[in-house]
Amino acid sequence: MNNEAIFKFRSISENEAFARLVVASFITPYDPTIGELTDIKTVVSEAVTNAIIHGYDGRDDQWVHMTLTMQNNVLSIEIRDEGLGIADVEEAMQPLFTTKPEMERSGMGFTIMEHFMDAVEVISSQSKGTTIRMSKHLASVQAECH
Amino acid sequence: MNNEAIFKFRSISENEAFARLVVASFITPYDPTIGELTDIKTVVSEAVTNAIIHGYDGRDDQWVHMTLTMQNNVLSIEIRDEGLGIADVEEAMQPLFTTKPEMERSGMGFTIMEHFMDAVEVISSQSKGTTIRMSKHLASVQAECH
Amino acid sequence: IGEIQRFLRDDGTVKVSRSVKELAIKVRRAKEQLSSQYGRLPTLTEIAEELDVTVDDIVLSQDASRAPASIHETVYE
Ligand SMILES: Nc1ncnc2c1ncn2[C@@H]1O[C@H](COP(=O)(O)OP(=O)(O)O)[C@@H](O)[C@H]1O
Ligand SMILES: Nc1ncnc2c1ncn2[C@@H]1O[C@H](COP(=O)(O)OP(=O)(O)O)[C@@H](O)[C@H]1O
Ligand SMILES: [Mg+2]
Ligand SMILES: [Mg+2]
Repeated sequence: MNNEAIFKFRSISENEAFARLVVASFITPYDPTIGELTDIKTVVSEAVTNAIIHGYDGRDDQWVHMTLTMQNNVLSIEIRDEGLGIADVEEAMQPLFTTKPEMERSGMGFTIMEHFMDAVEVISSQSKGTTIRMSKHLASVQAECH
Repeated sequence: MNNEAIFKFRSISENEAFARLVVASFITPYDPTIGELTDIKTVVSEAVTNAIIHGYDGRDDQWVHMTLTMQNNVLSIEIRDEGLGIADVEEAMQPLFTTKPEMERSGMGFTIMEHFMDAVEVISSQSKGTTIRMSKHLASVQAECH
Repeated sequence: IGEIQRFLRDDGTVKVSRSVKELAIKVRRAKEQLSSQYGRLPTLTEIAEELDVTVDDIVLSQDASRAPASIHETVYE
């Protein structure tokens, strides 16, 4: 069973939990393992948090966009903001790099995404915003679907 | 805390469960009772099922649109399809009225929506599609938010 | 990161469907118990606290089985 869902929601911090639960709801019918589910929820939290606190710098009246697709057991997640953008993507993706050390950010968001997903692509342009595209083959998901 | 989320998903029958979970996820931060949650999920199931089986007559490559807003403890849900539309809305909303008796439809979808929600509005035009707007005051939701 | 993943994953190879079913049973019991205790239906948070699981888990567990019977119950009760 292939599927596709496209969303936008307000850039309030509560929507980190909302987005996480939406993704869990999207993949639950494919019956992943708890480990896969936890990994994916973690990754979505990181990307949505980044959009809200870095992209929109805490402005809570903006839109965060999310696209979910499932095709042949490959889950793709795109999370996009129309915020500040990233000056140097390569630098931003380094482990421990953060521009908000005062907020006790760990600088590990991108590292976690790269570790938990099969592929991560970051497209960003300053003052236009940032798009994160990630995908993962769900190994535990049966080819035959319910 | 006010919030807003807009989305669309494919008209496959599995997305009835997905839509139900998305709405549950949306209202979870407001800490509803289990009873409120069940009522709202039921209503969303009915409206999404209608969009898929009546609006799109089972075509699974179309979009079902859903808009959720929470404003001053009032949850509003809009579910829209761009399908066949309803010839006579008043008649369609009568208890037990169904155009698909052969599918063991109960004809109670609209009746359930009207029973569980404070307000239900149906806008439909033939071959253009159907929009259902519903709202409900969540009594258990605190004015002060978490 | 491997550490983080192992920490987060604890019991990670169990299928979601199984854990959801198990939790659904506990939720039903907690719901009954808290309802009689409070004289009203408990909220999601109250159930999550009682069972020491996240609200996310409760939400997902409530959807494990689609039960048309319950629609009937709620409408006609
Ligand atoms: N959506 C975004 N918009 C703007 N900047 C971002 C975005 N996502 C990440 N960044 C930048 O990349 C840095 C590293 O991100 P991350 O690895 O998640 O660490 P952290 O969020 O802890 O700072 C951030 O500090 C920020 O400067
Ligand atoms: N989204 C829709 N598009 C077209 N027709 C619809 C839609 N929703 C409802 N209807 C019509 O209204 C009737 C009554 O709907 P409902 O009360 O849910 O009963 P049931 O779905 O069991 O037939 C349906 O049989 C159908 O003819
Ligand atoms: Mg981060
Ligand atoms: Mg119906």
